[in-house]
Amino acid sequence: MASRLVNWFKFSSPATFYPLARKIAVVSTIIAVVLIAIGLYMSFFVAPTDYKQGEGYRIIFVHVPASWMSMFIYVVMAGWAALGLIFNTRLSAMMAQSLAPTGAMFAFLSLWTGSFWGKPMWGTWWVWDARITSELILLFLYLGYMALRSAIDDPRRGDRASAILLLVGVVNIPIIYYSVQWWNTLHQGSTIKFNEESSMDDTMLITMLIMTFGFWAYSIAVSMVRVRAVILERERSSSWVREQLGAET
Amino acid sequence: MAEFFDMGGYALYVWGSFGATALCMIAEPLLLRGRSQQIRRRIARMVRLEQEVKHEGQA
Amino acid sequence: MFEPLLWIIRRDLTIAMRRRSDIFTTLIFFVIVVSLFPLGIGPELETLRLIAPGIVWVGALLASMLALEQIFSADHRDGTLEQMLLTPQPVSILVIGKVLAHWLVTGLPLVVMAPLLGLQYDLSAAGLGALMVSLLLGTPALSLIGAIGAALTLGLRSGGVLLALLVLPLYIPVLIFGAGAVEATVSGLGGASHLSMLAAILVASLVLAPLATSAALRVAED
Amino acid sequence: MFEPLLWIIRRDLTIAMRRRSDIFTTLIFFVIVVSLFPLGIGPELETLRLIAPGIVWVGALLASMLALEQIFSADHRDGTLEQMLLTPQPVSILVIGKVLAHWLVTGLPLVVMAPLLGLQYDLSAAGLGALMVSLLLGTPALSLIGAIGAALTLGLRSGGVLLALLVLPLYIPVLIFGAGAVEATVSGLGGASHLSMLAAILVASLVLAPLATSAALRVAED
Amino acid sequence: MTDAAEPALQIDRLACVRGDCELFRELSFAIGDGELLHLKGHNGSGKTTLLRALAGLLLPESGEIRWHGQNIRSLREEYSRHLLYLGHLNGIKGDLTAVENLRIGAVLDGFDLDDKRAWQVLGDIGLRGREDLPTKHLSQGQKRRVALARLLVNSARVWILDEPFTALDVAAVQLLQDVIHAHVDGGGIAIVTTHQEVAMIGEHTRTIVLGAGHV
Amino acid sequence: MTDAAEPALQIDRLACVRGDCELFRELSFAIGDGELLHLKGHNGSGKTTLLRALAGLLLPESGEIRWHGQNIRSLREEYSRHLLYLGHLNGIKGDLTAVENLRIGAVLDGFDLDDKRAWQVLGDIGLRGREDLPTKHLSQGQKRRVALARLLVNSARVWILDEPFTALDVAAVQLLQDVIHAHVDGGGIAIVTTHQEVAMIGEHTRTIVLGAGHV
Ligand code: HEM
Ligand SMILES: Nc1ncnc2c1ncn2[C@@H]1O[C@H](COP(=O)(O)OP(=O)(O)OP(=O)(O)O)[C@@H](O)[C@H]1O
Ligand SMILES: Nc1ncnc2c1ncn2[C@@H]1O[C@H](COP(=O)(O)OP(=O)(O)OP(=O)(O)O)[C@@H](O)[C@H]1O
Ligand SMILES: [Mg+2]
Ligand SMILES: [Mg+2]
Repeated sequence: MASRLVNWFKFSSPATFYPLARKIAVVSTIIAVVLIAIGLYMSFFVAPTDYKQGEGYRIIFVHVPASWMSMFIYVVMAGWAALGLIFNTRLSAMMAQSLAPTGAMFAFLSLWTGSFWGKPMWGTWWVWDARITSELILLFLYLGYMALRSAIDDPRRGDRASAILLLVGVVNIPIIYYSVQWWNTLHQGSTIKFNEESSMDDTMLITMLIMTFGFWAYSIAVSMVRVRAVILERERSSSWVREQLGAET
Repeated sequence: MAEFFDMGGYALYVWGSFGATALCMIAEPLLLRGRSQQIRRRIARMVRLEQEVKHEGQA
Repeated sequence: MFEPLLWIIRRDLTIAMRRRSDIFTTLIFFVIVVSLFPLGIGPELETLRLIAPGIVWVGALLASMLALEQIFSADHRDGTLEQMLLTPQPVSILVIGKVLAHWLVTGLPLVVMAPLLGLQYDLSAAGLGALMVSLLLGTPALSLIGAIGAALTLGLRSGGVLLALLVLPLYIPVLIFGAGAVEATVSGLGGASHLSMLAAILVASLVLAPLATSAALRVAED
Repeated sequence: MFEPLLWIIRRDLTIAMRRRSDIFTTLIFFVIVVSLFPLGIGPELETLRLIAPGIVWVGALLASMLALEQIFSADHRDGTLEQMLLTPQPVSILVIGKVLAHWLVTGLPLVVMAPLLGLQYDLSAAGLGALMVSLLLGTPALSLIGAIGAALTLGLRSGGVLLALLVLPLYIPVLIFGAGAVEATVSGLGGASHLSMLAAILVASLVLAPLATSAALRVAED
Repeated sequence: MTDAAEPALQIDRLACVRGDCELFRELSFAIGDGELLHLKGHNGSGKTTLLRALAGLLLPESGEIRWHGQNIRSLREEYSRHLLYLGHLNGIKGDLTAVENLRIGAVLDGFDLDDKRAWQVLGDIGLRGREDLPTKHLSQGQKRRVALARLLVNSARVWILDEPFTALDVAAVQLLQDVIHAHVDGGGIAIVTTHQEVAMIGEHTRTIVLGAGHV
Repeated sequence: MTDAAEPALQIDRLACVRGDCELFRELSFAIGDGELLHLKGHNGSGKTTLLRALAGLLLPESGEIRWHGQNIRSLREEYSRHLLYLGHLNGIKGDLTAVENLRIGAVLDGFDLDDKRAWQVLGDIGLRGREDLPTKHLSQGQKRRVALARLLVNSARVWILDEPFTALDVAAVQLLQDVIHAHVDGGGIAIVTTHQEVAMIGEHTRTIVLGAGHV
């Protein structure tokens, strides 16, 4: 037990994690490319045309994975933040930091693709629907996290301050979600609702899952590359970085 | 082919969505690569400068 | 435990009394912002009545947020904050005291002033009552939540806007239930359920926010 | 006379590019504030369409005001402001340069972003166009007027709220004509007269505000 | 509590980083009851940083600080109870009077101080006649005295004083020295930095020099 | 312009007040071309205040400052053209590189400075290799050098230098002294304060002591 703990803490050192991150990045890039290629093929050529929405529904194959990823990444970041605060490991904060831009990007993509779906389906680019509004707020939370990070010059202070923000945010997400839902249902009798009962075709579901896993692998790959950059920048005065760069150039 | 790209009249919406997603997911790694190269260059330069200073000090 | 709390409140109220202008600035900001909207939207009373709860609530929210920028900064600058972190009192108690004093000075005047502004928007008497009660429950929650943001941005360069960015998304549930209570009352549905949600949020933030704030203060004094 | 102007603009833009997050903070604040109102008011598109011009304009006004807090403060702190007062260039020219750069960094993004927010409120295409044009004319005027307030409150303790108090009353004409232009366009009356008033205000503040600002800066550096 | 032979405050392989630069590392020492530690070092060598770490205000990069064998991070308020820290900032409110400042400080430190005693202590420290002016109207040295008045009413075991002699005139410097020595002779611990040439040498004075590469 | 016999800069019964306290009054003196004025006085005696008044940044309580017979308040930019002021603050932007800082300063001061010359001057002043780092990454003394580089490219007649030697090491202090003396020998005017023991004594050095109650 004790030895396993020690083992884990070994990888929490940036110096040992740096080369490992590269390996993970390579493997997950390959997985991401393969899965997304399969997913794209299936979403255009295998999945059948929807009898109600025609071809327009194919947006779902990017919309839903992007939505899921955006929410999932925030929770993962909060997990890293909690680890960092409890064990005072630098690497956790770096991991959270390098996931943030990707998470924000997926939140944005969810809104973007949703709008491009809403226009043909509902005739408007935007409605103040509960789910959409809470996704927008999630995007704001990401942006707030990134802004706070970049406003603090001392990286260690930045780590801890932004970890607190993440944890506060993650406590708030369910509250926000339910409040928005309630706000909406009380006001609105007749606006369009997602048609949740529409039984989803199996191929559609599988395609969506493949795309989701593809996005997942993509996120891991990108965050690993980014964490390497962050490690380099933050550890620039340590001897191992200098040796590393001396060896590379 | 044209029919495929027409997407049953939903071309703008479908390609707008997939296009934006593709754009973001291609741009992000590229930007990231630029940034990490920049960081590498800067650190390498810092190291070089420090060594110069050291040499000057010895000379 | 209660004595330090009372002393902190007393201390901050004394200081506020000795520099009264700070109190009025927040109140006047609130009045100006709320009065700006009829200028932007036009004077039709039906429209105004429709949007009054939202506007007054957003105005109160912005005013309370801007005032929060100052809650810890003076203490940070003159070193009393670091002394507070070093007392044997739990820091959350001190935070609660400071937030409460701050609310009495900047939040309570908003609550008292709001009905007057509601009149400008032709709200009914029931609506005005609901507005006051919802603000009375909501603004302390805003202060508590905002204190987290104020502590996180303590001493940073782009303080004001950054604070807004961090805090406004977290304010949203309060806004929804607060404005919702007034609207429900005006439309005859009764705002009780909204108000009880507001009360729940207040209690939750009274428990959780001081913890987060004191953690953030420790980081800021690092 | 033009060379120093261009260099000041270039300088401030370079600095802004090197700390990009500051730009986004203002923009995001704008987006958040404008998105708050539907949460307070309710999601019915008909109501929202009605109040959209006012809301977007008040949002732009608040964002621009908060951003202005920073326009001179960094230069004040590192001593470059006093150096500028000591150059043989007329100070108003330097002020114009700084305000212009500040507007390019914080105002122009608002103009570009506004149509997207207008879409959230379901504004018509003509309304979106009028919104952009009115903001394009109005936000530089806001920046010029706000710079006076920023210079007056430079280095003061309760800067943020005080600045708001000084500046908001002066912003009112801009708000009225700006939001009015959009409304008139949406209701089919045509916003040309409003827009020409906005242009007049812009020209007047371009002439007068830099003078007032430079006088205020001299006082601040005293 | 624990073994009496063990020194009260133990610093174990401490390292602190500010911005990019590592100020010190592998710093270990211990201070027992009745000892005075004089911390020296050039500007920017990390004295303030070390003192703030010892007070628990600053999280060190690595290493531990132990009070009677327990890490101060886990003790928290339990440790603060025994501590009096006086930093570069005076920690007094300019809008409150000297008496109000002193009394509020006392309440927060967990003991009671009546008005009479507060007036008396402030008189002793040379502020007679200025006890109930808002402290923002006092001169630099008088403000420092208000802050130092805490030393006379507090019963904390560990005093951490960062440049306590700044802005003080000769008489006040002498007074403060006496107070510190009395505290140490009474079994207290004092950790002090100063750039001034002040006789900090007593029976139990130890000196640590930072930034010179050794302890 | 005016009578050549008249000293270039005349200070006539100047009085300055900061907050509640009058720093000096009825201060009169004059400085002619080729003179170096060394301003002395204890902390808070009003040296910085006087220099800022001479630079036209601060409006004196009463009295006049005349440049070739005309009040500097009415000359304004016309006077600034002949002036170079370096205060406690460096007046450089941390986000710009040393070269950018120097060139922008030059443009605003009304003359052109090409890239090559800027690099050369910065090299001369001891910043070789750091010319295009954002200055926020420089050390305190290096930042001061960037600010001082202005002295080497500027053609202003009057130099007002408030504690120019702070944060400089021995070599830089020597260099700066030489630059100041060369300026004065070339017919310029220099007004300098410093607490450091620096040989400011040249042929045409005069000393004024503030706060001692006399000039
Ligand atoms: C502006 C427009 C839209 C936005 C911002 C948006 C946003 C979102 C978000 C945030 C989710 C994830 C929610 C969750 O998984 O619980 C989601 C899921 C989904 N969206 Fe959208 N959406 C938009 C339009 C649409 C439209 C027009 C449709 C269909 C007609 C649609 C169908 C779906 C479906 C089926 C899911 C998956 C739901 C689930 O599995 O729980 N969305 N959308
Ligand atoms: N908040 C901070 N962020 C980054 N660097 C800092 C910070 N505070 C201090 N430093 C740096 O840490 C170093 C040590 O500072 P510290 O205040 O501990 O020095 P000191 O020994 O107390 O000096 P002095 O004798 O001048 O008080 C300095 O080089 C300083 O520039
Ligand atoms: N903005 C201000 N408001 C009020 N008082 C001020 C202000 N600036 C300076 N003072 C006071 O004016 C006096 C003179 O200050 P000044 O900066 O001119 O002194 P100095 O001679 O330059 O001192 P030093 O040698 O420390 O630089 C000081 O007592 C100071 O407290
Ligand atoms: Mg120190
Ligand atoms: Mg001075």
